[in-house]
Amino acid sequence: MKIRVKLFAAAQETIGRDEITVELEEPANIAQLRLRLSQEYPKLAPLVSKSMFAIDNQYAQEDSPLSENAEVACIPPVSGG
Amino acid sequence: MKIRVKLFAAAQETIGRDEITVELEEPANIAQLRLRLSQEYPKLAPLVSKSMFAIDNQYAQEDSPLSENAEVACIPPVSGG
Amino acid sequence: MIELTQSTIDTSKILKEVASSDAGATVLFLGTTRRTTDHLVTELLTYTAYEPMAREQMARLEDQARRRWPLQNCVLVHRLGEVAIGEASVAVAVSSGHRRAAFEAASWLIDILKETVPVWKREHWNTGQAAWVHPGVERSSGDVTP
Amino acid sequence: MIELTQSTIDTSKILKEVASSDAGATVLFLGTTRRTTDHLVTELLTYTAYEPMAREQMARLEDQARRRWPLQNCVLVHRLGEVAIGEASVAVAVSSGHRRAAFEAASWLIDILKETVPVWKREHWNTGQAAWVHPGVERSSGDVTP
Repeated sequence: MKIRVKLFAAAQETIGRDEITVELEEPANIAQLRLRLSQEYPKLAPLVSKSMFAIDNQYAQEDSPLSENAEVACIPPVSGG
Repeated sequence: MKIRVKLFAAAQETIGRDEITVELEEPANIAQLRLRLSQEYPKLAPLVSKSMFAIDNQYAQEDSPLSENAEVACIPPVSGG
Repeated sequence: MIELTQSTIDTSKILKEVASSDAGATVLFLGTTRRTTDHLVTELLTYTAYEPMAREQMARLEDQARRRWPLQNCVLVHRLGEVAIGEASVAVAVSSGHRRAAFEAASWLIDILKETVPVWKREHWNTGQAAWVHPGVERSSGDVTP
Repeated sequence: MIELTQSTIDTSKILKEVASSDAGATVLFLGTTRRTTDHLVTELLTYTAYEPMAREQMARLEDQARRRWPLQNCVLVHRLGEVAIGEASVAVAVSSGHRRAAFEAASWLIDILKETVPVWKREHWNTGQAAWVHPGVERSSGDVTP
């Protein structure tokens, strides 16, 4: 399945796009997405290893399952405030 | 010596004056003033027993010495804020 | 800054006063008297102070807070005279490079201000009666005035 | 109330929003970025957010705070876009019948907001360079843009 992943801040700047699409075999979870992103985008690997992921506007766990319709986002360490 | 004592809030209202004068034998301290006030103004006794006293704008201790020139005030429990 | 004022507390002015480009955190506390205390409905408050001592005591508390926490600025304001229910009677504002310090200092300042600054509140109830508030002192009927 | 805004944080509006005649205590926290971070001089900040999630997360934090403390009102505001040094980038305001609850809730809210709300700061230095701030991630030279 195709998973579109929103990118923000340094992740967006590194790749030059605000969204990337990766192909994952079903069933897939956040841990597998994290691995795939690091392999396909080596420049993103250091940031991805420290990032959280969100599914449908909520923080997800490593074993949270992914589906094609879900809105998935890579959340690098936040710095609001 | 004559000690003038400033009164505030319920103490002032009870006596109807913002200052009273008591005569104390030298040397005298706050404990002796407290006792004299309660004897001379029985209506003030319940409040005086719960009050602090100040000498020259600072809280005084029971054994703080009094002098005629000092500004002395009876500070009933405060309720600011 | 220490202030005893007959006017409404101006929070914009206070926040401008504590602002500092070296301060990462500003904490403002506003104390308001609630409409209901016990079973009586309070309609209005009047505050009185032993003014010279209140100012000196507030300045001492500011000094103590500055020695204890790394503060940039500190403002303590208390209203005197009539204060409507819902309006702030007291304001404490501090700024610091560290938010933990700002929270701790503001919290400590309002606690110790309420315990030690010679200011007294008079409650005016919807019954038309009024009385001074002296925590820990039992109110006798003579203390309630029509 | 939850707000993400491009405009200056309006503290008077926020304090009006949290005011309540049942609340004895109001605590407002303002977070400002200091001029100096490490050895670089920061001249300007820009903030970006994953806006829908930031709003939802802020609302979840408000809910959690209301379950944990007896709050009357709660306002969380974060600025986005350009923020000058010395201007507030974030505001937390709560009102409660009890000042301890108001201090604890405001302190908890700013801590958890800074940890979990998807907002990112970009520092623009006096060298003309700029970089995103990601705590715990080592900055590579490629992350600093001219």
